[in-house]
Amino acid sequence: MNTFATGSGWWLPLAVLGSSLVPALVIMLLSEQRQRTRTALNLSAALIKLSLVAYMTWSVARGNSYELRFGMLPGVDFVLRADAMAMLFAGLSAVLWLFTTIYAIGYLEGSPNRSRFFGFFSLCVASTMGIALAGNLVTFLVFYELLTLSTYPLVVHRGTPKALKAGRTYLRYTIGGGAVLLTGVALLSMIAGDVSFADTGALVNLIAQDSALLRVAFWLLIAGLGVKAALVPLHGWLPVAMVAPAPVSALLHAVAVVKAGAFGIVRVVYNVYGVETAQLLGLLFPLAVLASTTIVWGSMRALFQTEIKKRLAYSTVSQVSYIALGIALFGPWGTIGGLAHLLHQGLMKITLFFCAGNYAETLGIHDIDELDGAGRRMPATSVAFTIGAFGMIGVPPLAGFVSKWYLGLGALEAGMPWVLGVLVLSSLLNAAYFLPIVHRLWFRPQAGPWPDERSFGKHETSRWLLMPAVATAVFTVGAGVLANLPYSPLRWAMLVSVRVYTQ
Amino acid sequence: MSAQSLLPWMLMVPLSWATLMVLLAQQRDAITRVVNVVGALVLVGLSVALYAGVAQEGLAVHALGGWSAPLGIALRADGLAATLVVLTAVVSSACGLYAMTSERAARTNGKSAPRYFWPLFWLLITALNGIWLAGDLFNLYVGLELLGLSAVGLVALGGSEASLSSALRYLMAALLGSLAYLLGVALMYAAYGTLALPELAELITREPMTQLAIALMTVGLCLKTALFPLHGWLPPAHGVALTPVSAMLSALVVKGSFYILFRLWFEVAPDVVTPLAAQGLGILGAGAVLWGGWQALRESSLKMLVAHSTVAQLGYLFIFFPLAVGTGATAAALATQGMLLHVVAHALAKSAMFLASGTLIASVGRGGVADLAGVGRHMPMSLFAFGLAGVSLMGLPPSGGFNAKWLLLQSALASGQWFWLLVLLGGGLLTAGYVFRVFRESFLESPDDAGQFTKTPRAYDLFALTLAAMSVALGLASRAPLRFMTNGLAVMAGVQ
Amino acid sequence: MKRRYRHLSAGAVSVALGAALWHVVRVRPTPSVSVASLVADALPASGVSHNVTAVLLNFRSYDTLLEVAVLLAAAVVALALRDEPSARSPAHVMYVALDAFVWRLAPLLVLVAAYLLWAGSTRPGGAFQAGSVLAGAAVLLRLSGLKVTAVDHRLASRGAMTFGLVMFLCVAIGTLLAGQALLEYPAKWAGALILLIEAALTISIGVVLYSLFDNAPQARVSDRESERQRER
Amino acid sequence: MSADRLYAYVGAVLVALALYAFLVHTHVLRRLLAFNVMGGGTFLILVGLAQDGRGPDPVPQALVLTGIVVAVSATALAIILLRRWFATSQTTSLPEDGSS
Repeated sequence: MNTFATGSGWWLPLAVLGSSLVPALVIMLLSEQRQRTRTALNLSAALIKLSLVAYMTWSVARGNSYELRFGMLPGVDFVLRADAMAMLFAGLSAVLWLFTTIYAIGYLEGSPNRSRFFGFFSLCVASTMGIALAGNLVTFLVFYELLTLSTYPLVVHRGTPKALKAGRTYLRYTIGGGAVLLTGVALLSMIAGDVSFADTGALVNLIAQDSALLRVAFWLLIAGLGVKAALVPLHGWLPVAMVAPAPVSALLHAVAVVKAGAFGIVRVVYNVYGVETAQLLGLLFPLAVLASTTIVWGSMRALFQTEIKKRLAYSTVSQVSYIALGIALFGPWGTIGGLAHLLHQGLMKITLFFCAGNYAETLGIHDIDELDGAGRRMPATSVAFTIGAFGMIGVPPLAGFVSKWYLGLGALEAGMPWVLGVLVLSSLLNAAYFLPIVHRLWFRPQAGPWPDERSFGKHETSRWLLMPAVATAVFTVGAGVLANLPYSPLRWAMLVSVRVYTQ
Repeated sequence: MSAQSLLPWMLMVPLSWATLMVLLAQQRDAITRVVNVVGALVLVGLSVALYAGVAQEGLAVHALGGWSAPLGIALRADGLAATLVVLTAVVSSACGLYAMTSERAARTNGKSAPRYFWPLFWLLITALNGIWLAGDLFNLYVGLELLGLSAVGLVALGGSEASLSSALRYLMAALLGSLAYLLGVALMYAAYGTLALPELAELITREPMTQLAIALMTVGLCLKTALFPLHGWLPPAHGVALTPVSAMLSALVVKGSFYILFRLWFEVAPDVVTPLAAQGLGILGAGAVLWGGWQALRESSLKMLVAHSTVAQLGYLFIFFPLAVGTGATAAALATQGMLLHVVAHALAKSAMFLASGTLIASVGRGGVADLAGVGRHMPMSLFAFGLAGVSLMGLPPSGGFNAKWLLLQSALASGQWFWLLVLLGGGLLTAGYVFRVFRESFLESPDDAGQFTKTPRAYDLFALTLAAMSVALGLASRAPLRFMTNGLAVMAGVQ
Repeated sequence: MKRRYRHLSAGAVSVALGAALWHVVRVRPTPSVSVASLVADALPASGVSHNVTAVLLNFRSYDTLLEVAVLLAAAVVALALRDEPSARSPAHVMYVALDAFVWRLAPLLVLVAAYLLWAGSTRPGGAFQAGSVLAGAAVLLRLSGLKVTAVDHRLASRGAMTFGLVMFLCVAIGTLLAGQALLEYPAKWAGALILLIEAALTISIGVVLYSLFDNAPQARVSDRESERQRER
Repeated sequence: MSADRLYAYVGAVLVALALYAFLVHTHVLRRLLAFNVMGGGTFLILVGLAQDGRGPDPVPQALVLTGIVVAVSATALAIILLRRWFATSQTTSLPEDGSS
């Protein structure tokens, strides 16, 4: 295996990575005052990345694939490969990153340390792209840990003792999880050599002699990934990290960190072990149970939160486990449901976080009971919030409904009817903690002056903050209503599912 | 110029520069600066040429004085030695340029830079190259002494009371270590009649005099490599010395004696050393990892924290022994590759971290970790360099440190020794503990930090960043350098 | 560590080492390689007739080169830590007998040093022994109060200190440039080159050893004590 | 029991005694003296063992010469550091050993 980069069109994955690595370094060096250049650099990087990813998605759908491979370690290659599964997550990240960048530029207007912020911000998107495009387990691990390093400075960006304490908890979880994941990857690599995502099912012939080790390795991997995917015992860092600025919490909960964990679990179950091997080893059922408990536990805790962002955080804990649940349901429908939810949840949750950020930024609202009558004061933001909330509950024809529908089908097909009960129960709980907020927004009169109102002339809030929220709300509706269009999230999930099961 | 003819220049150049620097000690700053820069360039150029030469021609041997081995002394350069020579050239050039910049900065604001820094600097490089390329046991002793004395001299140049006491303590430890080593050499010569390493490797048999000799040499070299519990002299010496000096001490000087230990155990006397002894070294290494990490967590001064981190990171090197002695061929090969990569990655990362810490302290004015509050806003690039170096030390990808930890993990799993797996992971978490402790202090926005940071030369960040970036870049492409470093080593024979 | 505990552990370690050495020394080693015979065979080509000097300055001359560098390292640190001129007190020890003899003895000592240097090629002797005698003479002169020029930061003294190493390097680099191996003297010049190096080394070693004595910081307690009192 | 073997035995005893002194004493000058005695013992072993029953061998004698010069320079450096340390701190032992 020569060490020079090989594979067809190897420069494309590199270009996608470079489109955020290079700006990251350049922005780090920019002095604080160069505000315009920094914004231009950010936006152009996001747009270039979006176009590259769109082109790759289009050509991957036509069957060809792109691969960059060179020797990183004795016996281990550094591989970036653009296959259907990779473009699923890369597409989501590229789209939502554009909106988060716009939102962050508006949100951080005039605050200190922005060069540092946007430097690590682009580094974070580079690691997310790396996670999406990783072609084998070790490359995935490299970018998975790079994500931890690039998100820590964002969590502690404000520099207040409270933020630093949150950062410390965040680190304790993620670095610990990383060490567990490393052990799992090392163990698996010792058993099966360089574990590539391309030849799934390679482990099936290893079941005979060391099935016990395979099980141990699986649960080590799931534990390591479970930290970022916020599975129940390992979700503690998520609510605490809410102290970070709004674009960071949107980024952590909708796009990067949480999804990286979920995507990792998808990769492990489908590409590392292969669904049949996982079923043979009896790993899927416990995973389904774990995901279900997280779903219910997350929703229960969300009920009792008084702060908007804390409630959204616990809602994320439960929603991400839908993806894990979908994967654990053996059969194509469950997969489609899980993968579709990976995209839909991203769209819906980021809308909710943008709106929460708008409320905090323009009216100084942090608690739910301060939201009375906000609908009248900020109509567009509140409409977006309502769409997001209904989507999360699973009200048709929004995106949330589509993925829950397929999850239901998958549950029946996999012969686990109790999962249907879990889905229904969690939808009810979602309604229980979202509807009161929507009610306060529209049907409650404004009770006294807003805590810290900032006027933006005739607009309800700054354009930079409003446009992303509305756009993602429109996308949520689109993903639901136009689910059958060729490049909709659902169709792409189906395409991936077909490739997974026919391989 | 074939590799074989390049070998002696690797020693003649630094030695001549050392002599030149003694003669130029009183000259104006400009002349010494030019001479030093030229020296650094020549050194790096020659070492890269040697690297390329050895890559083409394989093992290069230069019989000194024209006398073949048992009578005369031979200089030998295999892949490992060539890599370490290049590493020495790169790290010492960066530290030298840093020292030059700080000398100029000290002169501009009136303070006097320590005199006679440069002769000792070049003598240190001579000693290091002498050790990497030596093919003779007694020649290694003289190299060790030259290394020890010039290092002690550089520590003593600090001028403060603390630097004198740590220099004295360092000298005491170094002298005891060298004497133990010399006693071992005496016994080996008595038993086999020759001092040349290749001859010894063939003649050596497992008998009491040899075992005692190897044991004495091991104790001496462990004392000079500051292996736990013999590490007492290292933290004060590295913590108190001038910034570029502590960078070179931690990155290169302690590796010299370890390199000799590796050659002894695996090239000269592989069948004399017992797995039991290797487990003993491994346990002491584990102790170093945990004790050093614990000390670094509780240390209040920044440079002492980094010095304790050296003690901890050296522990990883000693965990290599139980993984390589008495285990299968693949486990030994993986462990060797992991250890050698750790030597290189740690040298780059630790020197970057020391240089970055020195810059931060110079800017803040006080050496405490707690005093770093708000430095993140004024010195972003030094903090970034510190961070990059921290990534490699923690063994987080993508970095050389990660690859080394990965290979050691694979070796622990392949040889079924789970205990070392836990130590490696625990060490990584401890390192993360004290690296992020520094970050937590420097990210803190202290309201009253209105410009009490003094301006430091921008070049400082350049050197720290280059070294840290090299350590991270090593993480992406360490297969080729590793293959080059390990071919021809006896321990890799089973796998190649 | 409590004092008693320290004694016990030190005692144990030393006894163990002593016993191990004693046990090992009892058996007579029978090495298969005899470098002594190799030295004897190669002696004629070494340029000197005394085998130890041949080993020191021809067969293992690289060791000697590094060793001179070690000496230079110590001398440089001595210079760096040297007291400022103001603080140096004339170490004048009043011994009448010493004064009477020393200025007669000095030329004799220089003669002995020269002889030792010359004898080195045929009998035990050479640069180090000659250098030490020279340094001894200088120390005697210094102690008897005679004005001996200090080895300080002046170029002259630094030149004298490095003269030996410079000559050695010139010869070494010369052999390299001539296409030979490092320190491989041409056969017919070997003796002359060795003598040249030895002579240069004698001077340098004398100066270095004297500077190690002369530059040692004067431990005058008086003003140091008052200074530390003010500090506390 | 040839004369050389006797040197080796004496060397072994010297090394053991000197090691004890080096570890026990806290006064740096005493430790330096112990270091020199241990050096002497090592040289005795080096020459004694190497020449035991094989007649005079120039190589160990040359090594001893080099060793002596190295020991001299190390001792000189230690004394210079000690006197500078004594000048500034008025104690003759290292801080952690306590004054004795």
